[in-house]
Amino acid sequence: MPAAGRDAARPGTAVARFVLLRVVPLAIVLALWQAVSTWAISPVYLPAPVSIAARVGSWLANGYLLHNCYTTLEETISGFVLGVVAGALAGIALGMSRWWSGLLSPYINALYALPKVALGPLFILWFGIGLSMKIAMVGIFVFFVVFYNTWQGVKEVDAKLIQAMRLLRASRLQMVLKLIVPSALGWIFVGIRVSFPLALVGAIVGELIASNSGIGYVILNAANTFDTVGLFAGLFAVMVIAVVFDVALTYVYGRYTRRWALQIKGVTALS
Amino acid sequence: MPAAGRDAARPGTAVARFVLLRVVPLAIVLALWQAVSTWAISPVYLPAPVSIAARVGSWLANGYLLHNCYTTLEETISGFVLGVVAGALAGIALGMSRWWSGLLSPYINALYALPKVALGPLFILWFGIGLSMKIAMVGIFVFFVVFYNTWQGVKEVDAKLIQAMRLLRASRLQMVLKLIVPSALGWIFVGIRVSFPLALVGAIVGELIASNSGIGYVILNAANTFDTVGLFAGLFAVMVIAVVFDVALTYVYGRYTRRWALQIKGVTALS
Amino acid sequence: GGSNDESGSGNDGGPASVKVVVSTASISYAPLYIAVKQGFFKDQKLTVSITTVSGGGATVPALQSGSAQFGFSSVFHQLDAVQQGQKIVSIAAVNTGEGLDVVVSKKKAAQLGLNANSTLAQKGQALKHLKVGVISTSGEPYYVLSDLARAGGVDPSELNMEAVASSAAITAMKTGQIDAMTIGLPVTTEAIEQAGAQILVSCPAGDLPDLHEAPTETVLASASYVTSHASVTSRFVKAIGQAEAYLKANSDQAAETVRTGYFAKVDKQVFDTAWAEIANVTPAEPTLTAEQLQRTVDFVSRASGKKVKATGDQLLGVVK
Amino acid sequence: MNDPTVGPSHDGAGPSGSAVVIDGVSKQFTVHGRTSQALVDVALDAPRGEITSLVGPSGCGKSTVLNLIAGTIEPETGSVRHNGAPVVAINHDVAYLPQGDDLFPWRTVMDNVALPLELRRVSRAARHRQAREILALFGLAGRESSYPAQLSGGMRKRVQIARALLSGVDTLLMDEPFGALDAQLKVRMQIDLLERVHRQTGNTILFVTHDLAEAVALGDRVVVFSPGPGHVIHVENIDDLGDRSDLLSLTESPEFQRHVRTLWSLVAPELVHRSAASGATP
Amino acid sequence: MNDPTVGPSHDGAGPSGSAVVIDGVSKQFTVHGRTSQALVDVALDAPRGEITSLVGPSGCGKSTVLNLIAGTIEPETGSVRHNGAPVVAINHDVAYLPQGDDLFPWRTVMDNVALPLELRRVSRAARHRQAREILALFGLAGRESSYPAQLSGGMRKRVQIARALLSGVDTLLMDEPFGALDAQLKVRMQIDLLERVHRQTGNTILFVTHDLAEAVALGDRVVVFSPGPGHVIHVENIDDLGDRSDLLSLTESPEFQRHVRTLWSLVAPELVHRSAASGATP
Ligand SMILES: Nc1ncnc2c1ncn2[C@@H]1O[C@H](COP(=O)(O)OP(=O)(O)OP(=O)(O)O)[C@@H](O)[C@H]1O
Ligand SMILES: Nc1ncnc2c1ncn2[C@@H]1O[C@H](COP(=O)(O)OP(=O)(O)OP(=O)(O)O)[C@@H](O)[C@H]1O
Ligand SMILES: [Mg+2]
Ligand SMILES: [Mg+2]
Repeated sequence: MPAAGRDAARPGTAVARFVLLRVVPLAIVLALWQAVSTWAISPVYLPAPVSIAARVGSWLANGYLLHNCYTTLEETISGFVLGVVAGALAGIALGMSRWWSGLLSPYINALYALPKVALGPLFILWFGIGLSMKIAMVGIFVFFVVFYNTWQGVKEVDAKLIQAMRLLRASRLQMVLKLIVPSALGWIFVGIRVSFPLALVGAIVGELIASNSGIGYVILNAANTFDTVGLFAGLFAVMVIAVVFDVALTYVYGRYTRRWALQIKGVTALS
Repeated sequence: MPAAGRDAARPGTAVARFVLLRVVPLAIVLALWQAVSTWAISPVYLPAPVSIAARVGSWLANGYLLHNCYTTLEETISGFVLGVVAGALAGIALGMSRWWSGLLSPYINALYALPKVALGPLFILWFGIGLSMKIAMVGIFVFFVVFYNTWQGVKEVDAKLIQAMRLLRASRLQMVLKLIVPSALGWIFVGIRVSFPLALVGAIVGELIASNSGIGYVILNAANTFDTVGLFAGLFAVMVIAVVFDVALTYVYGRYTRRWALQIKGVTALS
Repeated sequence: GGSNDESGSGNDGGPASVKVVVSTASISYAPLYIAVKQGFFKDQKLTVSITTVSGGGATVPALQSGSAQFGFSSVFHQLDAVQQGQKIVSIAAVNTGEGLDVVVSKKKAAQLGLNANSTLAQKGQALKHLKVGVISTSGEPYYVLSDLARAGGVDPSELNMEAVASSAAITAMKTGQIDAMTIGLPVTTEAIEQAGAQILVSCPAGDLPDLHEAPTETVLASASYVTSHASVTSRFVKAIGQAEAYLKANSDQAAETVRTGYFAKVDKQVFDTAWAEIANVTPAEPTLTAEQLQRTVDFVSRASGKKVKATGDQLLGVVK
Repeated sequence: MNDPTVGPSHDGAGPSGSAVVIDGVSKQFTVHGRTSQALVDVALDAPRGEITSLVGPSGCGKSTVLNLIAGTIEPETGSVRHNGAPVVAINHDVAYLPQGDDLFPWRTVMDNVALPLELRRVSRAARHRQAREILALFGLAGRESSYPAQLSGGMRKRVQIARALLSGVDTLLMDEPFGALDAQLKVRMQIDLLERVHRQTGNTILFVTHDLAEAVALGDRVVVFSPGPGHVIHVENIDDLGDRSDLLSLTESPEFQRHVRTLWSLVAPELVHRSAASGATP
Repeated sequence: MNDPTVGPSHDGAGPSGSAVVIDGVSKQFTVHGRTSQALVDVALDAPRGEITSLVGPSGCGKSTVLNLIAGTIEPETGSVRHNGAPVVAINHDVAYLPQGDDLFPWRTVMDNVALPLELRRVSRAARHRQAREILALFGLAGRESSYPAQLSGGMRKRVQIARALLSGVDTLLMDEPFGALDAQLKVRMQIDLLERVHRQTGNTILFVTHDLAEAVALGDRVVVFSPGPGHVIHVENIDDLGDRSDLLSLTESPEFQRHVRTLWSLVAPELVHRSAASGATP
């Protein structure tokens, strides 16, 4: 009596699954929202999805949304890449040296805890009001999260494997490239995952400090004129960017780890 | 020829270590800063540590600082506890159910990416301008970070141990309490570590949205009256709170894990 | 959210405590600060607590949700809210005439040949060459700038505005990132003091005639609160009225009260300069009329080039 | 878990018949999209209350068979039944001692061993008493509060065995339980397994070993696997050894040595000429 | 790493003398503030180019001795010298095959085995050739692109051994290398170890085993440990066995059996009466 195959990849199943897991719940959420904003909450505070969709449509049509998304994405991606690289490097460096981590960790923590919004003037002084200021803001938002995750990831590298590498006379660079990075990848992944939306927030905070385009600018303008529909259209754009990135990232990471962990995971997963 | 003991706990060593690792570098940083703000950057942007210290002193003396710290701490801690508990629970729940995580993860991601600063009006509408609004703000800042870390932590639980628990007929609750939480503790720890400073930032953002006391209010007031020294004194208070918490948290977590992992770690640590 | 009934006890003329939100800590709201410090609220058996919120966008929901009973904010914000169907009314005038200055860096002014004798048209024309820092590129500052631009025959769409946070504006000007700014007092005053700026247009001094006698900053409340708590409302307005009268009568004393009580860290000279302008636009009494408010509405429709879907009537809350 | 529509009576073997029945089982693993056959058409019968040894070269699928019985993996074809019911999910009615380390690193030795009792909500005092007793028996008295990382390899294995023995179920799957133990300890634990676990309680035991003498000394039957892909080539019934309690003299009996020789000839034909002379380190 | 002030000549043993000299070594571990003595006053000598077997009951400190030589832990007292120099930090001049699993889970079998060459920057083609060769020898041909999680227990151990053998250093520390292998494979790999690694290259090997026959069959000397706390109770010199290359007939020689009997009497006195009859599963 063969046990039923789990999740057989029959054609049709995938479509049915997609409908069940994505289309139906989304439809329910949107319907509920429409109902709430029609009957419960004034649309000034929570506009109906229909009107947001209309606004997004018209802003897409006249190029306003894409233009501003482009600005924000440019800031976000540059700062994000910078922050991830710097955060991962710093996390690895401090994870590998107890001396440096002992020395620096309180300063890093103190800097992390600074509310960046309050540092607007310093940011302008150092980076101007243009692109570089927003990139710096994004980079700082991203840096710390990636840093702390990577740091812990390095600390959690299997001691047996460290020992094996050291006995094999691995150089520090080899240690990093061949043991620490692959081993801490799960941690770095979460650092990246958690920090991308923060990167968007960072770009928007930067735009609130000074801007003449970008999603933050769109949101600010809308908020200032009680244009809640516009505000939500801006927020919607942020959400779409974040979700697209998250789905892509999770997919890529999942594919990578599945290669060497699939069998045992598939066998004993919690669900 | 006995090898030199590493880090012998001689009396005096600890003091020397403290001076070398903490006092000297701090003195250097402060001296540099004083020099920079005296000669390089106008104190309007970066006031000298001496004047900040003087302000902190006078604000401590007249109770202004403690009063406002108390407000912010009250908001921070309440929201933090809420966010950590909710985030950890949600992370565990989604980590344990592929179905729920598949269903909910895009929505969670979308909500996470919302710039909370832009949601001020909605927050006021839902939570008023008092304590609960700030607690909600803090909770939301904390929730997501703890959530994502816990979620990944659950996914990384050793499949062999899951299998062992399942064969032993562990209930879902036992699975959570006796396997998942202890195993994902490193992840939850980083979630907590990364989110506490965010909790402070959340409280301050909440106070920027609406407040009549708190560090955010102090900062806002100082910024509005071009009182850079006051601004930095406020930032200093935030830093102190964050660093104290981080040191305490790291200490407690280190003590816990050292119990069962010390020997092998001490032996093969990277540094 | 909070509850409208928190102060219900005061509706019979008895003691009441009210929450007031201010959309920013601005000298414009001097009457409020004076009323607190001089005990005018206490005289009316009102206990007032002030909360600073982030802008007009936060004032309206605070009133709407009952978290606060009165708000000090701009009519322009109210207008936006009312057009969105919010039942928010102005019950007292706080500034009549625009309280914004447009300042320009001296260097840029010299380059453009602007001086004290330049006409409004020349100044408006100069906007074409200026990057102007504003809190927001829509709403109040936009109206002011576009009004000025029109005076100079410049199309408002040609304005080169940069949205900057008010705390960052001075730095932005100092470092040459912006050439001019129109941001609330005392930021512009501080810019003159610190960032080498000079006044281009001073609305408080009446440089923009369109805004003459038009209320710009008012006390807001939700329409329902005004009707359900007529007594508290009228006592509140009365106290504000006393404060405004006091300000007109004892300007120096009033200035000192406000400065030491709320703006102690601001440079005294800067404060005094700003104060002089604010005193200009603070009315002698808070009474508002639909006609006055209509002036503001007209100004907005002219400046924005759009038909405003609200009237002075709708903005006015009748205080008994 | 158990299929309610299929009672034990449909099994073809009575309650005192087979505890585990594997029939026509094939199992393949997919590695990089290429499937490799681990087991093909495996049939196996483990009578209730008896010890079945599984032997065969490394990689022939012994652990895979135990995994199938434990329900942690599923076969492509064929059926796996335990106590009369098909195994379709995790099988809670077996205690499984896997080949690798599966101790909980953050739990002390005591808490690792007592875990099965803890999960069954046995009182703290009672479970500690039981755990302490079995730990003493395994030479781990005084190590109750150590953590796994502080133990030697053989100690860890003993803790694992101790935990499996406290599972409180009637079928034990053990994957090379004594492989990491020194000769002396091994004999002690083998005797203990026979006595305490098997004879006193009547448990069914399936155990994998690469020590052919051990397979004969402990097993009521020895199932011999051959690789490429894994299948059963022989079942040796060990029913002529008489009393097993004296393991040491047992190994000297001619029947014992004959059995061992047969197994050697099956798993390592080229080494068979010496299996008579040695081959037994129970 | 090596102390430059202490040349090999100070060692008391010439270059063809001892590769490893341990003298007066004590080691204790602190568990919950309580220290427990793992080794006390251990002296040990591993002649260059020879195989030294370490045997003793579980927990007596065999792995600890290897760890000391590898420099992953430090003794409280006494000295550990390798190739004439004191071991004060990680000892890069040994290849260490620890008792537990230390494969890199995200690397394929090929990349795990070739790792030592990769770290020495051997070209990709050359290292793959070497790895492929040794994998084939160990019966793992065709599994090069599997990941460790996809291997059986014995396969993983073989991968680990293969990796250790590619380390390119002259001293090998092996902690129960063949414990998880079936009889046939074990003999094949033992022969291979003797031939390829030892006789052809003259490497020094220290290896831990709980199989006394294996200890005698492979070792030039067998060091016997006793627990509580760990110390050396006997060193058995195995110099009368003649040619070892025929491992199988070796075990039948009376000298071999005498050695094994001696060891049995040391590690398990109560079992000694049967050590003559069996005891050898090389
Ligand atoms: N999760 C898995 N993914 C892919 N292949 C697997 C997996 N588990 C086992 N295999 C393969 O199945 C075959 C049988 O493995 P199994 O572990 O059952 O062998 P074994 O008989 O227990 O060997 P050993 O004595 O070495 O433990 C091997 O070829 C192995 O590579
Ligand atoms: N990291 C450690 N922390 C605490 N105690 C340890 C540690 N490593 C080893 N020990 C203790 O030292 C003693 C010797 O351990 P070791 O691993 O050397 O034994 P062994 O002879 O290799 O045993 P086995 O044959 O079981 O592998 C044991 O009592 C063990 O508990
Ligand atoms: Mg196996
Ligand atoms: Mg050991």
